[in-house]
Amino acid sequence: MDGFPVLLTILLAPVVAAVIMAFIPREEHMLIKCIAATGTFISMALSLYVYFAYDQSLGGLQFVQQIPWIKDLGVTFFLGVDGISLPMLLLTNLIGFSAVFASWNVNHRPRDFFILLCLLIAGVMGTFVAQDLFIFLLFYEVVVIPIYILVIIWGSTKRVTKEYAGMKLTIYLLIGSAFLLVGVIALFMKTAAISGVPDMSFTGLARAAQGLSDFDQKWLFALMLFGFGSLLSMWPFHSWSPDGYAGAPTAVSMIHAGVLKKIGGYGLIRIALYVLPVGAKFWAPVIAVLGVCGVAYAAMAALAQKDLKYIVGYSSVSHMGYVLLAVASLNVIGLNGAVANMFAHGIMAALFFSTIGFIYEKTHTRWIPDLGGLARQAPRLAVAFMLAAMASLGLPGLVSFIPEFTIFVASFKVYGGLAVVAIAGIIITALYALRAGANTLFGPPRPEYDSLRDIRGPELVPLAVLGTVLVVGGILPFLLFDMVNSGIVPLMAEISGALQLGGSF
Amino acid sequence: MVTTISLTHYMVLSALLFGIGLFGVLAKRNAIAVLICIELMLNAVNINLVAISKYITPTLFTGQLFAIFVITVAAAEVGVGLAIIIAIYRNRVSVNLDDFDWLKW
Amino acid sequence: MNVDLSLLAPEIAMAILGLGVLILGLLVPKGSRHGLGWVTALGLLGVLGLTISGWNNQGFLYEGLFVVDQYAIFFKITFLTAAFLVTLGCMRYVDEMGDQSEYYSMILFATLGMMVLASAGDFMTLYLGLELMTIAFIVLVCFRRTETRSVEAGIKYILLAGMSSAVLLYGLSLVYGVTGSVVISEVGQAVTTEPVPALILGVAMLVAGLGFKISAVPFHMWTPDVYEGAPTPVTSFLAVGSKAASFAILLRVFVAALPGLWAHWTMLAAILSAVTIIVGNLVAIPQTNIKRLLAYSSIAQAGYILVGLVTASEAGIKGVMFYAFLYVFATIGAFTVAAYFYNVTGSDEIKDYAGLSQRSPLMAAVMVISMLSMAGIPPLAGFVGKFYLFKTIVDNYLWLALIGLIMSMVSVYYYLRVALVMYRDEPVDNTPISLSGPVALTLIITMVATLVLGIYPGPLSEVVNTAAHSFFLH
Amino acid sequence: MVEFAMYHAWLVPLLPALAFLAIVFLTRPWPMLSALVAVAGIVGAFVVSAFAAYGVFTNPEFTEKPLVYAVRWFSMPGMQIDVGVQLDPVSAMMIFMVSMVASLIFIYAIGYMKGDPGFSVFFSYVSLFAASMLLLAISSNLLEMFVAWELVGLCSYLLIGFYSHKISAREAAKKAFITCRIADFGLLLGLLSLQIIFGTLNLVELSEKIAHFEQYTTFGVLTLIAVLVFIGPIGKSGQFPLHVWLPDAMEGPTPVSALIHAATMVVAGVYLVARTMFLFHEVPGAMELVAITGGFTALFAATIAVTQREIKRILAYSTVSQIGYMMLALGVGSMTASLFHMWTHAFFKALMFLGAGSVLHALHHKADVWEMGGLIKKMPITGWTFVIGGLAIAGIPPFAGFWSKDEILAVTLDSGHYVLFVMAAFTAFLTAFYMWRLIFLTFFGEENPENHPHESPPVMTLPLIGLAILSAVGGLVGTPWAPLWSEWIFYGHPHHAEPNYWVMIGSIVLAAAGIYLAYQLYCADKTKARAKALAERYNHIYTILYNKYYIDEIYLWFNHTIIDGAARLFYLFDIYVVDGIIVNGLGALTCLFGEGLRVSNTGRLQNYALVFFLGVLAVVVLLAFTGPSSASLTVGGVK
Repeated sequence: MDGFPVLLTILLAPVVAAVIMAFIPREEHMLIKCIAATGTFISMALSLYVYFAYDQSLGGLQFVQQIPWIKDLGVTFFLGVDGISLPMLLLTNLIGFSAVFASWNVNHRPRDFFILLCLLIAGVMGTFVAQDLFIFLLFYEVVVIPIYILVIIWGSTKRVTKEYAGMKLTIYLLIGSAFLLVGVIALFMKTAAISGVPDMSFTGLARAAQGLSDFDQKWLFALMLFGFGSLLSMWPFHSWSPDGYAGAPTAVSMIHAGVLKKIGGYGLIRIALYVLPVGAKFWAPVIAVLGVCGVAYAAMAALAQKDLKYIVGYSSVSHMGYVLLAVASLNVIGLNGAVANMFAHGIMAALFFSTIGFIYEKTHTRWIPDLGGLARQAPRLAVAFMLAAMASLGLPGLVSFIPEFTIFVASFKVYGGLAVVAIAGIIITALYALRAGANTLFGPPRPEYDSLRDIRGPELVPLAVLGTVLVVGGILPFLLFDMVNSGIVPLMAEISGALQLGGSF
Repeated sequence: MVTTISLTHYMVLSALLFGIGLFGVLAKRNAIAVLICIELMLNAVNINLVAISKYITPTLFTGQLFAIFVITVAAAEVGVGLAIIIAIYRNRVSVNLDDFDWLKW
Repeated sequence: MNVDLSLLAPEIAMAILGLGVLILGLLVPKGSRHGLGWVTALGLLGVLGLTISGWNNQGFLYEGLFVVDQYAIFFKITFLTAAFLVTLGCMRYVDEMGDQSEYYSMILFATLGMMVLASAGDFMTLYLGLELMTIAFIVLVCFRRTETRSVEAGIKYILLAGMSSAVLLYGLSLVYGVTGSVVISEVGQAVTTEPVPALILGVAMLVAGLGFKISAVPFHMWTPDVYEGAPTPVTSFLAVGSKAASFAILLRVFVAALPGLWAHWTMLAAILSAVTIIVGNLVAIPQTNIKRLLAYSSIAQAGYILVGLVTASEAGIKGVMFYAFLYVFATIGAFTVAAYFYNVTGSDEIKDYAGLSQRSPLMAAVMVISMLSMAGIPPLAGFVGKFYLFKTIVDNYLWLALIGLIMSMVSVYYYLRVALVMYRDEPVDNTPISLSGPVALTLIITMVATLVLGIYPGPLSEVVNTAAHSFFLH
Repeated sequence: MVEFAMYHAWLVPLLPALAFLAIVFLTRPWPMLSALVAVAGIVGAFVVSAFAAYGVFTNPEFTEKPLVYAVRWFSMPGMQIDVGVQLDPVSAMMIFMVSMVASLIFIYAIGYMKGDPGFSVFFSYVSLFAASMLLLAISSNLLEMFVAWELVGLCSYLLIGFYSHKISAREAAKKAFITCRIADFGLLLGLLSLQIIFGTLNLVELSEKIAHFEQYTTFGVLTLIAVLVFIGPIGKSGQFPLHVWLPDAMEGPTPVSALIHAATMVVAGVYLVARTMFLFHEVPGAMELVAITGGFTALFAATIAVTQREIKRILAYSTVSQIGYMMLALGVGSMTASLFHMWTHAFFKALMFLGAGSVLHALHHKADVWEMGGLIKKMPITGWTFVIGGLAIAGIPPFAGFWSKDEILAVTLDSGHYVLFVMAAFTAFLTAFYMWRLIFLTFFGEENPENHPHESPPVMTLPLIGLAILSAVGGLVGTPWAPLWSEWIFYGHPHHAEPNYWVMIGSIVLAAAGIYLAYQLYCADKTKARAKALAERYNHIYTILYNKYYIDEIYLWFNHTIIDGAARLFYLFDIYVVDGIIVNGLGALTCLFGEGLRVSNTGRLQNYALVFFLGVLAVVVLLAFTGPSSASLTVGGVK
């Protein structure tokens, strides 16, 4: 089965589904949804197969596929997965599959909705599978337009109009990616000058980048940090995240919070850290401070929210603060924690957004004071909400505790006092997660929601898929950690030379 | 103390002529006057070309050849220019350039 | 002195085609003038084939007066594709205007002017080609005599173009005066690194004259009004053909004729390009008319292409040629949609584009794809073009790269505002717009080209490499 | 079977967990079936733990080297965490006690919860709680214990908020979870520092490493770690600063109060300190802190309990006080006394809670003690079992409470903490007083006409009887003359405190005095005039005690004004400064520039021409002056 291009099929399954849907008449709602579901299901099943077929002892890139693309730029259509990108790929497909079912009740122009959704999923998957910087950038920005159109048509206008949210989401991330692009082009030109032959693959760039002067590595890393940081909603560049998610429809906020934000983290580790270790070492304290700022600031802001989506929006900014802190610790444990936490947070955010989406669909409001006592009327929805809330506050036994613990161990060793502030974040996270959970689910049931129909049938899929991953990941963390470890250890080995700070202890 | 006419004299003449033409283009309100001034500027260039051809490259006739081309093209341009001015007059019953500001911002 | 006429084959064929269309227009009765569009289109296709077949035979005519190298041939291919797409895409628009024969012949003569300009080896051919193109465009701009906006654009264009060509000529004469020769290669040897004030004034005037043509910022004031006033097919051809031709000659003049002064005009080119990008994008934000918006966006595109001139290296030239080629498809796609929409609804206001995605998904898709390609969003060709362009200047003009890319992301703002209107709003009357054959064909060609060049630019970049290399050969 | 039980001790937490899963996924619609599954699960766990305990207690070699077997949970270079079972007398005793008490309470709950719509949901939560508590008891790794610790916190949140339609229950549940979460923050910091300094969280390895640790680093670090770890038990076991959640946790159903807030969860803190005694033992400073906290909490809670009116609230404060005793015993260094008191306390406190439950069940949830009276006639079994419990807690021999409390007083005296001894003795007196005040007010005196009590069904009274027997007999395990208990459970080396007769007599006298005072005030004169007069005379003291020293109000105020205020401040800062000025500001600025430049196109042709020539001039200037060597303007020959 090794000849069969697995990665390409995973990547193209949703695209093929989108193309098929384009030819189906507009009114066939059910058929369209089934095609979208099968498309995403195929890529999910295949990525699960790849996840378990990946030989961790061997490590390094597997399921590799390389097609020469642009000779004079040294670009090759280079697909491959390793310990770091495989969990992310699996995460994308899991969330993509549940996002299709989370938007099962979309009846306003469903065909366009599902075509754009499938393109979005394929685009996001591409970034994790691409091992070539140019192809990575290709996928990195290709998702921007489907998201914009999805938000302006199916979004929701609350504190800000959905047009404003869509535009802010798009322009903010594009400006970030403009800086990243300049960094990438400068990096490409400098490494091509050093190594003579232009080569865009990560490994090639990393080898050539060793020749870069320290000053170059520093300002190149700064540009990349700005680009990936703004996507990872690093503290000063986070203001797109709450408005963007509040304005976006459920499926888009699921995928955006669940996966797109992780491209920033993945990019930071795979490109910025791997190719420019000296720059990383120089900027590490700054990232740590901004990360911790993000954790405390966003957690406090989430405490003052009354709209459910804003709470999860700010909480995702806070969780990404942890990832930044972990990356800034620059040691094996920290990076393991970072990648695992990105996976865990992705699952949690997706489940949270899908539940809030269902609550919004059934009660037509996300305003906490208007909600209350849903546990009586919709027990399954309450279970989903509680599971997501508990995962978000890092309850042990669910997938997000061990990664957070790992991050705390790593950052506590390297940044003592700073890490204590981040760890104190778990209290504030508990406060707002519980307050959201308690005020919407418990308390006296409200008569106007008595006619409310609990989630059943296709609407249960997000809870089932994401819920099981949450629990299984929590009880058996070695499934996730061995994979991530097999990706991080070789990476750290290569760059530990340049990183005297915080070698793996 | 008779000073022979050297190249700089011609250059100064053509520069002056060019300046007058330029002033005409910028200041005159009448479309036809502006058109004439553009022709003035083109003739200034002709003087320049012919003078350079005589003083700098006496053996070759490139400058003069160029001047002939300029004259022919200028003629074509005036032809089209006048046609347009007539068309715009028929349309707006005025040739004052300040009136033609419908297309703005 | 045997003149190898085969080099001139494309130009000769073009002249014959132009005159032929003019004469045919007289013979054919008024009713069946529609056929002329197809004659022109097929003729152009033939000439295109001829040019491509002559890809390898390069050479000089009249001691350097007329240079036919792969650089020129590549630009000729660009002009011919642009002309072909414009005629094909806007046949219905032209039929509604009537007297097609004059229109098509002018288009052909304008293309001929561009081809001459691309192969100009000396200042005289440069001037001739430039004027042939400009005068043909002047006639095209005020083609709708009855409509005041078109005529007003015409008057503005002729006066300003006349003035700019006067300035250009004065510059040429000064350069001729200082170097004593008109042939570009000889001028190149004569110009030393120690410029004389007259030479500086001459070069400045040259910059102004050509800057007018490519609508670089200080000289761009005419572009929005003329683009808005002129009939849409003419605007699209003007935006693509005239700009690409002017860039062709700009490169020849500056890189081949004035390499000695490279140190002086490189910073000038960088500042000009930065200012053009900034003004072009900023003023496009508040626009409400689609043609005026596309006018300012084409000014911004000129700014991006100018970036290629800054380093004046082979990579720079390659960036310019690559971007010029894919810019053809993006602009013509957008303008054809605007033209056809004008035919159906008679309005160019952006707010009337409401719900276009439901009335005609193809038109909406092509408009969005063309615009985003201009903005440089990855899967589309614009991204690769910008990558090539900014690749050259990243080493010592990082600030220009930053400005360029940030401004192109700002440009996404006003492009997406159009997409917003097209996709989110409900159409006023949602009668679906049926596309006639040729228009649909053009739209599909432009869309496919933009997508393919964006995803798989390999082959085109090979061709452009050889063309850019040939520029320095002779 | 004993061998099997010892080597398969992981079954103990697994059975209730399987019961939880079975109820949630399979037997939810059939209440009785899910109840049976839950009871089967816990009784199974009890049987296995009984055999395991028997196995551990019969052969002595387990006291030196505990039986540990573990499996790799997850590992990476620099950190290896494995999950497993550690069987030694302490954990054996714990799982035996927890599973026994839990089984009785499960049976009781079947009767108590009959007819409640969330019947099977209740049993699923309770089974999950039992599973996590047992996991906490036998875990071999501090991280595994932390995981169980938090799961127990989650179950207490769900169970306290079981009557979720009541706002008070919802708030109480939230308060419980947040307070435990704050405590867990400290515990987590402790665990992190242990992991970083010693590289492992495995109990056995840690004890060896800490034993010879002080050679190469300062003492300060270890004290800090010990204090941080101790913060966890302060929250979980309701010690002084973080005790506020325990009394409010009475909102949950009574079996929950009995199980969680008397017998098992609240003692988890004591168990953790006992488990990490190798750490506390090295650090005398931390031992002092534990002792003082324990002693003070005991006295503090007892004073509040004296004035409370609700039956369950009195019992709650009594629990806080008794745990204070256990902490005091640990603080003075005697793990034997502390765990012995935990053993006996579990029985009589669970008994009293269940008794209170059957009283509430009978009086349809009217909780105020002053409105009850003379219930013993109508509810003889509940009444007399409650009396046995009262005797046990007051410390009247031969009941269980006497032996354990006496041993704590003796140990405190031996260790030289005289002030703490006096406080403990006075607390013993107060305990006797408020407990018997409760008994006299509810069970004796004349009946209140409104309520017409009836005896609870056998399914509730049988566990009461069972627990009564245990509270009577349970103490005999560790009498000074037959010190079985101290052979099994000790830290370092078993030491047998020779019976201190003076302390015994003293505690009996104190207990009797307490009971007599209660009798005089609340049972002798029917009108209870003297009690009310006493209350008026010391009115301000009474109100302070009744309002629990206003600590709740302080915490609520802190929560609302400071935390919510700061949150609102951050949010407003975010909207108006970070988002408003920087982001939207920049956007508006660009549009403003666009608008400004746009107006420059006046549409008039001459203006364009003018701009054209200004452009030419600008280009000339730029060309002349930006060259590498600013071209010296040689005015000279044109050539």
